[in-house]
Amino acid sequence: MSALLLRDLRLALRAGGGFGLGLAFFLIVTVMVPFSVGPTPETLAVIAPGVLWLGALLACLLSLDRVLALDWEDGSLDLLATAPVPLEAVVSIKALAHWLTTGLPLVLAAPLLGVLLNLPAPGYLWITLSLLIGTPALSVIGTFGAALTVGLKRGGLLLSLLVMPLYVPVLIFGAEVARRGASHLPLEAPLLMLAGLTLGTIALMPFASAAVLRVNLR
Amino acid sequence: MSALLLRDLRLALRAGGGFGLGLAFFLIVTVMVPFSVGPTPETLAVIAPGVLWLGALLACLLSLDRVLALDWEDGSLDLLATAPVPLEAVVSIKALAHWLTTGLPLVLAAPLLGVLLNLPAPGYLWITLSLLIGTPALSVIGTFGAALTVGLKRGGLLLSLLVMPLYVPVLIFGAEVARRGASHLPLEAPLLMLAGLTLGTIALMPFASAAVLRVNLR
Amino acid sequence: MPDLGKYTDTVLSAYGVSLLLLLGLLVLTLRRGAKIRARLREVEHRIERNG
Amino acid sequence: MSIWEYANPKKFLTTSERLLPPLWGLSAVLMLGGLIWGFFFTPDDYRQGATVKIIYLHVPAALMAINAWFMMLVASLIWVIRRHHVSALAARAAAPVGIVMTLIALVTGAIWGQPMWGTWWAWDPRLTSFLVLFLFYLGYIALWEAIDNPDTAADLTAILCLVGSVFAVLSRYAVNFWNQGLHQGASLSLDKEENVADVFAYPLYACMAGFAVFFVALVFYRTGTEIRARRMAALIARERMAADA
Amino acid sequence: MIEARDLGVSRGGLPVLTGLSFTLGAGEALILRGPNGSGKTTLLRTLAGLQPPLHGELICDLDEIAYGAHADGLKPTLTVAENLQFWAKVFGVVTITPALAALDLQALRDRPAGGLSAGQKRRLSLARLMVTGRRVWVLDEPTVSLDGTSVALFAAMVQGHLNSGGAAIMATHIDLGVAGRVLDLAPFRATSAAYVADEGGFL
Amino acid sequence: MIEARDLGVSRGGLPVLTGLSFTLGAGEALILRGPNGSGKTTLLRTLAGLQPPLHGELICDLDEIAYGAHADGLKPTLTVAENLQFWAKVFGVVTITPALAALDLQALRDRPAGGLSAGQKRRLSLARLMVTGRRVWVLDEPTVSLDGTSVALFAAMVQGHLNSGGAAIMATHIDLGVAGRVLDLAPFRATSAAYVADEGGFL
Ligand code: HEM
Ligand SMILES: Nc1ncnc2c1ncn2[C@@H]1O[C@H](COP(=O)(O)OP(=O)(O)OP(=O)(O)O)[C@@H](O)[C@H]1O
Ligand SMILES: Nc1ncnc2c1ncn2[C@@H]1O[C@H](COP(=O)(O)OP(=O)(O)OP(=O)(O)O)[C@@H](O)[C@H]1O
Ligand SMILES: [Mg+2]
Ligand SMILES: [Mg+2]
Repeated sequence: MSALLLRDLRLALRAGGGFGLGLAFFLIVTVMVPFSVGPTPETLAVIAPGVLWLGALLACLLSLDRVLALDWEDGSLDLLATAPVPLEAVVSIKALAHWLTTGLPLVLAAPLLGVLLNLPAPGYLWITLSLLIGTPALSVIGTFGAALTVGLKRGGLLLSLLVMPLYVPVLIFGAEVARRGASHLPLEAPLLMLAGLTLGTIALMPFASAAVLRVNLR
Repeated sequence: MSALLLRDLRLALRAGGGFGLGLAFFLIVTVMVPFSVGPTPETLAVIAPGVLWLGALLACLLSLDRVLALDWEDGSLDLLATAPVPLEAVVSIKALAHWLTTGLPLVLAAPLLGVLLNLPAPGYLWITLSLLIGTPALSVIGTFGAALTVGLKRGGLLLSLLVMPLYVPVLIFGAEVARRGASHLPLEAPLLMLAGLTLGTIALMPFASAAVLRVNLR
Repeated sequence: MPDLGKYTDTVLSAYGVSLLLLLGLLVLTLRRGAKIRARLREVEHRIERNG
Repeated sequence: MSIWEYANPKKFLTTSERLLPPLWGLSAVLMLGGLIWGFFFTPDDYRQGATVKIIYLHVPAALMAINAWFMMLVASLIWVIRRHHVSALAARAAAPVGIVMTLIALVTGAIWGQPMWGTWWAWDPRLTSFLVLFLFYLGYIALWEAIDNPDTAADLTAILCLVGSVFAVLSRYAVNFWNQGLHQGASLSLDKEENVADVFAYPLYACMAGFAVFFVALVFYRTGTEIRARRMAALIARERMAADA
Repeated sequence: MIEARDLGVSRGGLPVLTGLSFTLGAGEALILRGPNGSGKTTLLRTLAGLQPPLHGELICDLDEIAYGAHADGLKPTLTVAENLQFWAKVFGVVTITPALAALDLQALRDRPAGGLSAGQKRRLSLARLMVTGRRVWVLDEPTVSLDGTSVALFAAMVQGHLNSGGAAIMATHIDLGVAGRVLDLAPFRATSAAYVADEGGFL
Repeated sequence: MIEARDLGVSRGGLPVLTGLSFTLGAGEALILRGPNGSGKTTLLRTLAGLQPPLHGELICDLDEIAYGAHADGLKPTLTVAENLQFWAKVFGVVTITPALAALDLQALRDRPAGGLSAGQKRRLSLARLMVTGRRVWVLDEPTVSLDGTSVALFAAMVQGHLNSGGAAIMATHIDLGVAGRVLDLAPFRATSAAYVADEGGFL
């Protein structure tokens, strides 16, 4: 198992920036926002927590097609499926690797990018915390989407289409925590919901992902 | 040449929704914005033109990896390069096919999605017009990015990274037209710049794309 | 035709769009059904003839 | 004689062939009756004026949009557990009907919102969750279309439907939490106090029944079409195999 | 080690082979032959447990089987040694040295797999079998793109495996250099009658 | 139709072959042999104009060359006929019927290419050569995955092409069934001296 995790991390590093690219996309989306909505600082401050969450979500989403598709194309997935490891563990490890290479860097970068968007001072702690709690759910749900579309040539966009509605609750609670945090409002309720969502998906989604993957390998 | 265009369009249709998926992504990004920045109608009205442009740009960007990568993977691109058609024409046709299957549907959908974001009434005409003029440039520039990254396994994110900065001028002028239009300000200057950008890229980028593609095929 | 007052446009457009969507769905359904039915009959005949 | 007998495609076809004419007829009578009654023979509401007539389309469509998804969920479960092909095909057949119903609810709601709330669209929880439902339908249909092998497609879409249902409920909660609504409460609740007046209620019942029967008729018919398409593919494949051998 | 009784397999929803029975014991090699499209790949995928049989009985312990598909399953950015090491760890095997030696890959050990020629890649993916520790090898056209010397190396490797009590079932169109029972799949091609039995509901 | 004088080719920045000279005239077939990694693929890609030669002279008209790579270049969602038709249009050839006939693809004509077996795909990609109308065929391991019957079809197709004044240069490890001059690449393997000469600036 740890062999698989190590391999995936090494591949992400080796492939010229599996680490960096999600991050770079996050950066670019955040930078593009002032270009598109205009540079007024007040407007930016209002939308900053939301933009950071949306940017992180999109960066996650776009890196999902790496999770399983490469292993499918070169035949590794067939071989892994016949190896002595349960497929549930394989998809969990894949999600973990995705989180370590994409989610975690996003969490660390978010406060920095907040500066660009004029994020109000109390927001920094909460945007980081909400992303830290929420992004694992994004990786796990995304792995399910990747497993659904793995057999399809260029499933990329279909993958986004399938995964986006599943991301809605995470996004709502996550952004709500960040927004309330930025304006000093009470935020226990959404924070608890967010944590509950993450734990629930981590516990249950791997079974769905493995089931779907078995069908696709058939 | 028309054979290539027809084939690409047919593939886009056949692959289960090359047409629809860019559109679906656009829809989803637009829907996600209120979830992340909050539902206040006033805020949404201010950022609406910008969000629509950014959404259209992202939808374009995400479908870029279909432009050349599939043909590269299955070897068609090698064969096309040795076929009796200039590579400049091949990349132009590829960009055209991309625009027809992605850009055009986005243009048509933008006013509808404007409703969701509470876009002020005069904005509808200008968002459509600015997208109509601007999206061809996005396709042409994007094809250049696709040609640059075509040899790389999972170049998707790198592609976004390379193309995004190139999209900045188009985004700035396009969103400016839409924003000024939405608030009844004079907009001749950015409109002319946008049109100039599009014409310029259509005339010149195919040479750059073909040159880059030749290097990548080597 | 009842008097709809200032809401004439609203109500009529709501009915118009909805009926259009319903009819469109119905027509597409029936058309595809008829087409598949005809094609299936054709295939069945061909197979019967060829044994 | 068990209900599973209708899971046999041929049995299903003959049965639905017999049931369809009365179903079409009944749905036409109920729908046209209810709509005409509602449109021509009910008074205006004292607050909403003539716009109240939109309710006869809006509410039945909204209801059927949810029920269609529920039906797909049940059909998917039957496919996953008992592997009856007809059940998977019925789920496939219902999805486009469901998405059209969702669209009607959204469009009539938007048109209604313009005079009532002064805006086409507001991020009200009920409206928002309908939009999310629309996205789920979209993804579900796109997945069916994207996969060639019918059994693989049935399996994958069934699991998507199950997982999607859970997440649809979650997003309903999330959306409720996120924004207070403008939208009407349940006006046909058991609580007499908030119920719509009877003048509006009876034609509304007729329309709701009409939409429901129409939905059933459409799904029966479309399932039949899917079965025939599948049979045709099977026949052609067999023919080809015979030719190859 | 594998026993198939009246086995039927299908691909893309269509039956491909029916009525296939064979056994494979320890130390035996079974070579599948048959024209293009006769179902060799499909049968091997079924044996490897990647798809369920259509009907009939298949007795085999999935934990004994190592599958070698047509695709190589190599990561271009990892070196030859790293690629092998990974599979060794997954299957709990300690050392990759014998595997490297068996297919003469020592010289290429630190080259990224993406920079290998077609035949070198193939050799690497065959070396993977040695680090699975599995006793039944299920191989799809293993010697494609191999030159004569490499085919001989492969044959020696398979022979060694058989001598140590392993078994192998291999599909091929060309000579593998391995002695073994040949099973021609052509007579087992599924007829349309098999199809009727299977899709009974719709036909 | 092709003439190479003292040709050198490189792959991934390293010279692979040097000092290669040969000519190929109309009606001739040249068969490249050599162990794995000896540079066959690299040489063929150079001939097809996909990469420049390292040094030496290569006289060939790129408009005469049809390249058949190891990858098939097929669109899985298009049918066999549509795949061929596309290339026919690109090369301005009118009919695909002879191509279908030459490789016995008529029965598969309306099947999506994604649902073909390995050998059937290979046959389709070979049929593509017939609709290029080009006179020099440059083929990389053309008979991989083909069964005996299909190899014979391929040989007949190549022979027909040669008889009508075409030429073919093919890399292979196995018997192609086509008579032709054999060129062994092993003696031309580049030495470190070649590398020095080439990267002179740094060494
Ligand atoms: C795009 C906007 C809208 C959507 C998506 C929407 C959706 C819905 C839904 C889902 C229901 C629930 C049906 C049920 O649970 O029984 C409903 C019922 C209803 N809607 Fe809307 N609605 C929209 C706009 C409006 C507007 C603008 C009005 C009027 C001002 C309105 C008035 C009603 C009424 C009176 C009901 C019946 C309440 C009930 O029986 O539960 N809706 N709508
Ligand atoms: N992408 C690459 N990058 C770097 N080196 C490469 C690359 N591809 C091949 N090589 C090296 O170039 C040499 C020649 O490779 P080439 O593919 O031409 O051999 P080949 O004769 O076709 O072999 P085979 O019979 O195995 O196909 C080999 O030593 C190989 O390791
Ligand atoms: N993905 C697929 N979908 C539908 N049918 C397929 C698919 N793959 C293969 N087939 C069909 O199934 C049959 C068996 O294919 P299979 O790949 O098992 O043949 P094979 O014996 O391995 O042939 P080859 O020697 O060419 O590799 C063929 O007729 C083929 O056309
Ligand atoms: Mg095969
Ligand atoms: Mg080679």
